[in-house]
Amino acid sequence: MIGILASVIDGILIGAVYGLAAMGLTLIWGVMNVINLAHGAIVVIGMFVLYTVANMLGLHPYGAVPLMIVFGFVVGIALYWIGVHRMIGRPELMSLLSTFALNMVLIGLGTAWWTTSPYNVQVSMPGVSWRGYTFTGTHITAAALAVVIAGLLYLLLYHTRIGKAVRAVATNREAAELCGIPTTQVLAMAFGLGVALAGVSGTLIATMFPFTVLSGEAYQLKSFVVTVLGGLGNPAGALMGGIALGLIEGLATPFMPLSWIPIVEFGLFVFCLIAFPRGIFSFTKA
Amino acid sequence: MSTLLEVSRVSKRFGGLQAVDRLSLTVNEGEILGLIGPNGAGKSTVFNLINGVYPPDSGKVFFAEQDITGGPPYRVCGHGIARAHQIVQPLGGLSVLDNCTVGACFGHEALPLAAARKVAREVIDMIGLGDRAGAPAGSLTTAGKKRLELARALSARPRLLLLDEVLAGLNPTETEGMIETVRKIRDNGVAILMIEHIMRAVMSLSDRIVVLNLGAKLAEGSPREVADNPDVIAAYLGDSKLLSAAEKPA
Amino acid sequence: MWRRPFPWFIVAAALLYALYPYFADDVGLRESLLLAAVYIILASNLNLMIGYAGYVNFGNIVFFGLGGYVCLYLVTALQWNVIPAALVAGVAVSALALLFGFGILRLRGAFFALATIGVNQAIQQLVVNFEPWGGATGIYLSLDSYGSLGGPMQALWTTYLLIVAVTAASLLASYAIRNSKFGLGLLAIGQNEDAASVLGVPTPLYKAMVYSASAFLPAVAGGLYFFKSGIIEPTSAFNLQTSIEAIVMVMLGGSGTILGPALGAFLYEELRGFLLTAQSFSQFQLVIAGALLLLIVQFVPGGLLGWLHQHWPKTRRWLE
Amino acid sequence: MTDILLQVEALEAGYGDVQVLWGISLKVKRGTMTTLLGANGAGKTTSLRAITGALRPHGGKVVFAGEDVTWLSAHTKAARGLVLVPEGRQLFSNMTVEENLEMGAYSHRARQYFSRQLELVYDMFPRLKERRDQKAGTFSGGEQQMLAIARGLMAVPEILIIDELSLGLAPVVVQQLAETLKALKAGGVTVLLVEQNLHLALALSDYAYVIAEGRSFLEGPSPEVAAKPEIRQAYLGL
Repeated sequence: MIGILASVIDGILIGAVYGLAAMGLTLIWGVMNVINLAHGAIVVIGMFVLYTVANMLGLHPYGAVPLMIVFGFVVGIALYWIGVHRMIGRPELMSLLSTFALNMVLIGLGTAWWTTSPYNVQVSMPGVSWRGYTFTGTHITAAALAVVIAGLLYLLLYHTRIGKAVRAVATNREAAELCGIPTTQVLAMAFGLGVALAGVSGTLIATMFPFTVLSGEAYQLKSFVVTVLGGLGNPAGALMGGIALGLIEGLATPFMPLSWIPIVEFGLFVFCLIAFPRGIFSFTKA
Repeated sequence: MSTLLEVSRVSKRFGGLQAVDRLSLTVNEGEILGLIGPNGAGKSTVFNLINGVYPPDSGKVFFAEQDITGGPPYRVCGHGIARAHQIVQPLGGLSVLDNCTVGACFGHEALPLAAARKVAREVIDMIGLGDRAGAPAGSLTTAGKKRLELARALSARPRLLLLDEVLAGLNPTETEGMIETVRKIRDNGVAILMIEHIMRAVMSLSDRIVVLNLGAKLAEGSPREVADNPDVIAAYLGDSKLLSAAEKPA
Repeated sequence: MWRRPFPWFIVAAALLYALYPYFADDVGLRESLLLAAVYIILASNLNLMIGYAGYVNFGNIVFFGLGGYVCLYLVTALQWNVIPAALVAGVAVSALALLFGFGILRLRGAFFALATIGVNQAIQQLVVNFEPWGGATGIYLSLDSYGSLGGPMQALWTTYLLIVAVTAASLLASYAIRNSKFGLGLLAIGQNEDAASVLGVPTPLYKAMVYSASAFLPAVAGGLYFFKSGIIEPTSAFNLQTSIEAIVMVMLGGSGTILGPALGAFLYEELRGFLLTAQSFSQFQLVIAGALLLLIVQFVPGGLLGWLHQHWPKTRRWLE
Repeated sequence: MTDILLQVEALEAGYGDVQVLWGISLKVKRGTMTTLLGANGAGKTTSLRAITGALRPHGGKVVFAGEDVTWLSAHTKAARGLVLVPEGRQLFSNMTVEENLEMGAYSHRARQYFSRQLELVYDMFPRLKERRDQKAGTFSGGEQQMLAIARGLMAVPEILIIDELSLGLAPVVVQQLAETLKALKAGGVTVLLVEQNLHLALALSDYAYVIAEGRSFLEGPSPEVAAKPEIRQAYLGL
């Protein structure tokens, strides 16, 4: 019984990081109706930023977190102008293909540079022991940082001018334009923000698990599951969806072979898409 | 004259807005019924309820004595109701002929491809688009697209045609041409239910008019009766009592 | 349909494609043409979804992989001949797709596209855990399995010819559908689904039907291809990357046209072959494919044929 | 400085391929209230959207404060003081009253007057001040229209363009809003008003333009226009 509880708690810790990744995806969807299929590649960028900072530059691993936020923001704005801007207002399928093309380019560059062999970054954080079960330090730290970053996003969106402008554009782009808000710049910024969130979640994941250039795909699919659970376009729902997914994974782990977990996830994903196209935790978006 | 379409006490609510409120109306064989009313009166919603784009919250729609309430649109179309939209929706990548062939293939008579193409060709000629048959629908002018919208609906060989502001966006000469076309269609035995803002046209075309305000029927009658109805005038021109209120010193 | 020159042109091209490496007795050429043919099959059938009905199926490779599995299972476990096995695989996968189609095609646009990724990944994982199909290691063919086709060497030629036949069938099917009532309905859905429904097109049925139709020949081809390879395992059978490349091919050649996807597939495959052999490019194959897709989507959404048709409208008549 | 603040010449516009405006011309003098009248579908809303840049015109010219602003983006025009209160309010429904007002004052110019304008609109609409932390989406129609006008005022408009002031509002609310407009005019704000209620619009305004089927139909000082029989023709086609 305690074993299951421990597994669930660990699942929730990891789930918070999934939630952070999904927040990036859902923010972009909510503001500009674009499903970012380069999401996985961006998560991978975050992983390799950690590798560069910790193993190559020899800095403290968690120094990669603020660095990735800034770097991700800049990369995101660049990607917006390269692959997304011309897709705004065009059929969704076009933006899907366009962001997927960005994904191919990024993964291709990554493969050329890093190959597809696994990387691992050793992060030493003391764990917490409880009744014979040890909760890994990196998991606890990652979850804590994920919650802090989610909180910062909340502060940004609800208590700064620019954040409010992002929400205004998401609600009604034309009205925002009529208020004097330069909506195109706001879109670029929101894309940057979404990319920064996805990237930093990759950094946190890499503190916990080994990774390869191709790891992004699995996490991208998890983000989709989370987003669909939480409701597309809803950042608060994404965090809850992430924790829910982590919980499901944690709950399932003691009962079935590890290789069955993805089937449960994808089954859940397709089922939720069809049954709850607005998400289980969705708040109505006016 | 027998009843073709009967809309019986239908209602539809969107969130806080009662878009259509217990509306009843009938269209007889071979007549033109005009549906008018101020902005937001719920006219297009009535069309959507008739052709099954969404189901009504309550009430029924009967067509040729069959219950067709709630669609789906392709089934309603199969019964013999075709619709021309206010916002033209050409299948832009397909040719004018193909657009109309779609109408004929999947319409009331569900013709096979070759027969459908023939019907489409006839309708296109009648509507006056004959020389553009091979052109992509997206390349037509506004007036051309409006005509195509109508031609496509007609290709389905409907018994009832729903026309949603087919005159909007046309210049006066084009408007005249379109009015003649609509009259010709009626003379061929197709009943028409039309929403139109251009009063000149509604008044001259309609056999009867139903006036809608805030989702409910405000008046019904011949064009003359409707135009002289004080409620109708108030709904269109505004309540003159507000005038005195506004003129009171602040 | 045989009264027009186009189908005869397809048949002639297929004969040439099939016989040239045979008479030239060039195994290397045959292998490269075979791969291109497989891609033409994938792209051409995917085009029924993307180009005709306007639905992007990111998980289209699932049909190919499942077809391969069903076929190889029939060949190894039940000792079937490969030809009936591949056909049965096609029918089975197509029937499954019809069932699935009614479910996931309730989703529109991006939601549908996301769900197709989910379907592919879920089935891949399911197969990984499915012991009768060898789980993660897959199914191997013993050399005996080629006996019925006159030994391994002869079997390679036979499967090549069969795959070329499936390729021709794909193009002919694409042509036949394009010129049918069904095809017209699909094109209407692709242009504007709501308008199509108002015009009387039974959209749910047609969407499920095209989803199912686009599964049949890729599944047959999957059976033949993996029979030829002698091995099938989940990673190569359900490779999402290949799925996406098929989309690039469709877009490159011109979605919605009949020859465009085939042309795109052939060009893409040749380009990739060139990039893989050229030392300096081999690592950047994915980058180049991605950049190509990005450029097409942003600047020439009609692809090669779309671009031709736009600039020389007369080409529309003979280059469909 | 000329006393004509806004001048529109032969404006043409539409949606996609449907042309709605076939040549609208009008002038608005500084400090006056001008109204744009016409039947449903005559092109009033389209005119306002094309003037303010929410819709890209096909042709014609918009001159604002002596400068040709035809092709500027909507947010640039708004920042210069050409402000539209759009039809149907278009509030940021899941944001609070105060956030909506803050967004109204987004431009650099408006930001400088933020506290002054906030005080002004709260004075004018005490109801908004009471409910400043409430989400705009929960408001009644009349309150939403107040908020929409208030949000427009936050932009420190040179000219405030209001589309369909009374649409869907109860008569008593319309009267209140009419008082507000009078107060605004008295305070020196230039207003261009589109209003379905002919009598109300003519009573409030100094000068009126009537458009029909996308073209200028007639114009004149409001009392004169009110007396013309053609007005019924423009509305009812008789």
